Amino acid sequence: MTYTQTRDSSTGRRPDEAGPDVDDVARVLEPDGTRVADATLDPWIADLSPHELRALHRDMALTRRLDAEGVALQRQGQLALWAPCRGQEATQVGTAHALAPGDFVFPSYREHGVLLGRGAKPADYVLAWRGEEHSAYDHTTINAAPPQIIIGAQSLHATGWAMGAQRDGSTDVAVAYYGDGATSQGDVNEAMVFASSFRAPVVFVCSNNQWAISEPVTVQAKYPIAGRAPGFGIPSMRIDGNDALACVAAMRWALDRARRGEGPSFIEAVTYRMGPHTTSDDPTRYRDAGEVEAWTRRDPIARLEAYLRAEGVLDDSALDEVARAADTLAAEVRAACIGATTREPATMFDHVYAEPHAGVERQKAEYVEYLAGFEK
Amino acid sequence: MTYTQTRDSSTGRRPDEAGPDVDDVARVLEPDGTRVADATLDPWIADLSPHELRALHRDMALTRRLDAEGVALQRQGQLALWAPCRGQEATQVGTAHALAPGDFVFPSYREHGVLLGRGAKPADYVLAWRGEEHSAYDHTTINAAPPQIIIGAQSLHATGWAMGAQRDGSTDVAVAYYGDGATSQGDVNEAMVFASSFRAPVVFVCSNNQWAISEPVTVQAKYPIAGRAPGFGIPSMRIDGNDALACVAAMRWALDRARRGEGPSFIEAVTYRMGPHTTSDDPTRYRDAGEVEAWTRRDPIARLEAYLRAEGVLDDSALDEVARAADTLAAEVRAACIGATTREPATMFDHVYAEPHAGVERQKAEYVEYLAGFEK
Amino acid sequence: MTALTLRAAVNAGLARALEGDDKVLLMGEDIGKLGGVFRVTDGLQQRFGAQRVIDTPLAEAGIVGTAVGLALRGYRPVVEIQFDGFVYPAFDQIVCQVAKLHYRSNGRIRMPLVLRIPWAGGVGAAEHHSESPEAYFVHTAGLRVVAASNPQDAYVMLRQAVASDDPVIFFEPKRLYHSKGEVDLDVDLADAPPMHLAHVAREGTDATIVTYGAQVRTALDAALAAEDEGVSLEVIDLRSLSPIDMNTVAASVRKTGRVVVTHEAAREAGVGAEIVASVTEQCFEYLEAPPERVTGHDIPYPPSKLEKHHVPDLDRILHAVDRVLERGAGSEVLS
Amino acid sequence: MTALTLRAAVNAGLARALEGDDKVLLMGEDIGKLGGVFRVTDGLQQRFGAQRVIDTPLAEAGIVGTAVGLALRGYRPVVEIQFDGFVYPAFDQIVCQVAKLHYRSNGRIRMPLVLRIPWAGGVGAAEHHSESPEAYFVHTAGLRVVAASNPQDAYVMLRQAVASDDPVIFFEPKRLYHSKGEVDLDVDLADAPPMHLAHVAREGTDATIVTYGAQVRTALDAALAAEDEGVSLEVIDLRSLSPIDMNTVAASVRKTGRVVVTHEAAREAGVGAEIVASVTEQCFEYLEAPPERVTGHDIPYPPSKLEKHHVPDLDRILHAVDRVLERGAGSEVLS
Ligand SMILES: Cc1ncc(C[n+]2csc(CCOP(=O)(O)OP(=O)(O)O)c2C)c(N)n1
Ligand SMILES: Cc1ncc(C[n+]2csc(CCOP(=O)(O)OP(=O)(O)O)c2C)c(N)n1
Ligand SMILES: [Mg+2]
Ligand SMILES: [Mg+2]
Repeated sequence: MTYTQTRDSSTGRRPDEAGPDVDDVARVLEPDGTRVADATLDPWIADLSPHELRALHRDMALTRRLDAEGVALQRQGQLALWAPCRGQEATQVGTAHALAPGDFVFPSYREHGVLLGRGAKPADYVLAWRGEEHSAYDHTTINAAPPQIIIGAQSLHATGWAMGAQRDGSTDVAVAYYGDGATSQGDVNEAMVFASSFRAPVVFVCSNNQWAISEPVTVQAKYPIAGRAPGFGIPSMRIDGNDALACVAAMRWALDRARRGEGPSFIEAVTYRMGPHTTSDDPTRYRDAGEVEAWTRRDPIARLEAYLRAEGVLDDSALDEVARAADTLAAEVRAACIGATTREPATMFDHVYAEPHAGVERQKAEYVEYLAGFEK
Repeated sequence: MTYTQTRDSSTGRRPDEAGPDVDDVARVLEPDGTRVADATLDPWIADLSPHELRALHRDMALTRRLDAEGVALQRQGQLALWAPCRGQEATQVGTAHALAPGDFVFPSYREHGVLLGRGAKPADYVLAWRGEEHSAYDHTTINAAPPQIIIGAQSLHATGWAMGAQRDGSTDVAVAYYGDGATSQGDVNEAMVFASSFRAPVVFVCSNNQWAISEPVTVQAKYPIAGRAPGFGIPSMRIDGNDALACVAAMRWALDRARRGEGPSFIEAVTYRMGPHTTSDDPTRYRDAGEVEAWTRRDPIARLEAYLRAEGVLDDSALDEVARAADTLAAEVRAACIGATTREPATMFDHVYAEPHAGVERQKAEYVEYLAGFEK
Repeated sequence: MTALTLRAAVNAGLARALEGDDKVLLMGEDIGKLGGVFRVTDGLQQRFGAQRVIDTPLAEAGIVGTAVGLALRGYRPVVEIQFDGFVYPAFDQIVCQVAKLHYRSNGRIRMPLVLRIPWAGGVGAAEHHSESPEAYFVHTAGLRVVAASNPQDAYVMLRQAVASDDPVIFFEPKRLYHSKGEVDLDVDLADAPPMHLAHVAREGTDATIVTYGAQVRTALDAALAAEDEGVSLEVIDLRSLSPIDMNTVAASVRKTGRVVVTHEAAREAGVGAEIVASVTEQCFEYLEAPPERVTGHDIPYPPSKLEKHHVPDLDRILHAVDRVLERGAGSEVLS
Repeated sequence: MTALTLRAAVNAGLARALEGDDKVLLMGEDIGKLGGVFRVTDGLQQRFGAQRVIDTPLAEAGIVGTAVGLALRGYRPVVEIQFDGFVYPAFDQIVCQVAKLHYRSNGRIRMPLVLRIPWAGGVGAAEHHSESPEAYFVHTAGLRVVAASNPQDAYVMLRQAVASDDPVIFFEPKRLYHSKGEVDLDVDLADAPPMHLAHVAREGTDATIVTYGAQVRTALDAALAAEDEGVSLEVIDLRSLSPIDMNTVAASVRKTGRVVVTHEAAREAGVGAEIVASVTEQCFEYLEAPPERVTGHDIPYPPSKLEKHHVPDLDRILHAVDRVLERGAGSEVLS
């Protein structure tokens, strides 16, 4: 029995150094917003109401505005750093929209749209990037773990959480979000092993935004990333991550499998990081303007907008309202950021341990006393 | 584009909790020694001469005898531990026979037949198990790295070595040997990522002996392990690991790909660990006698012997000669073991560093002086 | 009271923890049907089921990482790392996640996770099976680290570790697994000495030996031998390595004025360095001789035939006692 | 002599190493076209090609593990770990393989591997980007550990590290990347002080400050401030943390009788503990006051807005100097 290299199933072509074809994806919206049929995806979004469609669009627009505000705040010295998500709104918001309240997400640092979808408050987006906190929000109110910086580590946390949900007999699902670069990490692969072995109700969402800082995805994978999961016994979909409807559909498919006890699923959302890796990064050093330009024509928001306008679901006044809401959110985020005060230094000794710890308490007392010495 | 779960390609059956079918493998020798055709494997072994076939059989018989001696020496208190390889001789010897002298193997602790195939000396098998050395042999004389105990770690070493061979413009190939359990480790998956990304001339040989200590392979993988590599862009074969000819053939296929610059390959050799995990293990605690019994009927040596006898390549006198050679090897191993002397304690401070290190030298001097104090 | 081996004491502690709280889970390689390679979890899967006593895939980062997720979902995972030397693949998850999630989340997330590690050498094992990695964890803020030296402590401290809302690295000295001691299985945890306190295992007046784990036994043997020579040694079993109960240590050193620290781990930046540094800082005026460290050498663990020269024994401890007592050549305890 | 930043000095050292030996390779994440997130490898891929300056997949165990294999094949890989906090996924490969293969093979295998780590805090970075993991490696036999504190050392020690047949963990203080100093690019390595020797960065008579990395700068600033108060501080830049050049440290302490050790890493079982313990053991009769440690607290690295309270600064060092000088409330250096 011989297994051969993954082939691009639609074309039969063997991927080469150029990397997998970004158009070899499942989608229901063409880049220009034309609705096309996809037998796998369509059933999952047949019931989407105009209200839901507008909410999806609105959250994407809000995410973009929020992201722009993050960049601006960093440029103005209000944030130490920001990781822009421009271009990835459909993946983030689309998948988040499919979730139930009891589901729990394990995001990376770039998933602003996921947090928005989960109901984050304005301060939640910025306090960590400002350096005030390691993690700003209460994980229990938005059912989201602190954003993970150690690439791929959260894939295991999600799998473990899912094993717990399974033991509780609940239908809650865990979702791990990570990038294309993360797929090279041992943790991400071990997560597939554990998830498969225990049939854990977890969804792996890989936002393949074509870049891991300066490394093109071909450094990690010359073949479609979605082709890996099946080898671990995990069905996967490779979707157009700039097609919000495809993202909702794929996520519903995966969540449904999980809730029915079928175990893990894997979604590769093919998208693009339009901005720099972070505000510290200079992408002109490693990628062509032409590439960025080409992806502009696949913009996820313009695409959904075109479709919804054509369908009569969205009009100018609705768009104005969205723009106003976006500005309001941005203003709130800005206010939460600029208004943030830095904690008392002594608080840095808190929560090292949940229970009393003589060593930390002594160091805290000593440091407080030391600081008091300056006030004399 | 949707990827579905790996299916057993020959039967179309979706593997279930029972695990992948051990007979869904490529083979050219039936368990009873009947030669069957396999279009993929046959070309690679068409040229095997009677002389080579006898050498293959002989090395397998020697491996078995050597292994029995290891167990006996442990029972007699001459070795601290031994990891038996009985049942896995075809995988180990068959793959090793396909190697060129310049190739370099990265074995785990159980690959006695691979070491034999590489030309190990009697002492090479036992000094580490006796506790005299961490690694007994000179890696340069048999082109084998020290046996690896950290599960899976050597897969990365092999990949790196292969990247070096590639840079040297040589046709040398690296081979990593590991077990079914090892496939769950992050390292083993990262090795596939690196090997694929750099098209490194490395062969991964997974001896799926159905068990990782007490854990059946289904804890690691409910689907054929060979199904994983293709997702990483690495072609793989799932072969009958108790069919020595299939092992030679698969290995030649993989080595040839590597030498032609086609990059890595993966071989899952489906075999069985007939003995305990190590001499410290008691497999009756976790597996049925019936299972072991069933695998007895797939014995790799009996199988090859039956075939070679039927072909007229092996007769009683040749077998007698092999038995004598095996006894000689066993006696040499025993002598090397029993005759071993423990190094001077002070040597334990040597080779911590390759260059002078004041700290270790001071500790050595102090300890030597301390020991001298007892002699007064 | 029941006479139990240390191994059986841990087993009993695990059983009690599983009985007492549905959220307690065991995870590890071969801990199910086999009962672990040391049989510490013997019978537990049979009794509590495969959903609570979980044979995991062979991947330590995976085990610890999924345990983190289970803790986030409200479980209290007790992980077995098969041998000391196999904890390193999980190091990233331990240092960056287990140790830091409580802090990262400003106390909102709790990590009540226990990592049980069969630990250290002296059992004739192969490479990587005799490691003493405790200093790595002691140096990592956010972790608690404890080491049992006898069956009673193993039983009580294991239960305390499971009950703790902090992550605990729980070291079980392999070479004491078979040693027996009296265990009070019905001990009230509230009455038992808390896990973070050291224990004066033997009182003495001439010098203090500070140690933990299997070395406590060796130190007590040394104290017994010294007694024959008229030297009275106090032996402190640290029990907890993070935090270290310096009050107990300092009180002893202030009394004896002399201190020997012994452990099996390497010397350089080991736990012994911390003890000597802290003792010096806190008991400077009381010290009558420079402290001594008797440790494993700064070498990788040697082949087992040589390990008796690596793991500090009674003679090496007494040799150091001689030095802190500044005894001349004619009057060694050692002789 | 040329004025270079520490970053440019490392870049120059790498270029020289690549020029001098075909077997030298660079490996890491984003080190190619981008030149690394700190631009330390700027221009090197363009100059030496992608076969020698290798952008690797995003997996630290993979990078170090393949570097081990390359070393086995005769190469001398110089690995960049992107930030201090991302070295942990490679910990198993470092501790069990890089550190032990020479020993395991009885000296037959050499591991001439350098792990460059942009290191420590004070730059306003996010979590995991300001770690000081050096003690883990110092405690690991088989590794050499060095830390540069200025451009000249960075250049020379990097080249010495690449030339060494032992594995070297090479720490580059991030907050000094942009600080300039004179570098002799044509230095003869044979004439340069060997990497394992400490350097008396400033002579003094009243107390010794022992430190390394970016803290050397802070200690020198403290010494300057103390001078104004008539206090003469000797500052020792350890440079090498494994081995530690205790001869230089002890000679200084025997002279001054007082010692303050400072580093950014956590205190418990840190490098400072080793220094204090060794000083006490070796200079007991010379010590006129208990040694002091001024370190990062035993907490995870705090959010960056609070880091100035975590990384020891001039004031905290001088405060400790006051204590070792046993100066009364009226006469603090600090005032
Ligand atoms: C273990 C680890 N190694 C390295 C890094 C540094 N790093 C931060 S983001 C990043 C690239 C991640 O790429 P990808 O997974 O594709 O996610 P993206 O940033 O594109 O969303 C790297 C290398 C890290 N955070 N953690
Ligand atoms: C990192 C690590 N974890 C755990 C172990 C303990 N251990 C030794 S062998 C083994 C099972 C290995 O199974 P497999 O990979 O199938 O190889 P086999 O022993 O069957 O040849 C385990 C868990 C180890 N050696 N290294
Ligand atoms: Mg990416
Ligand atoms: Mg196996």
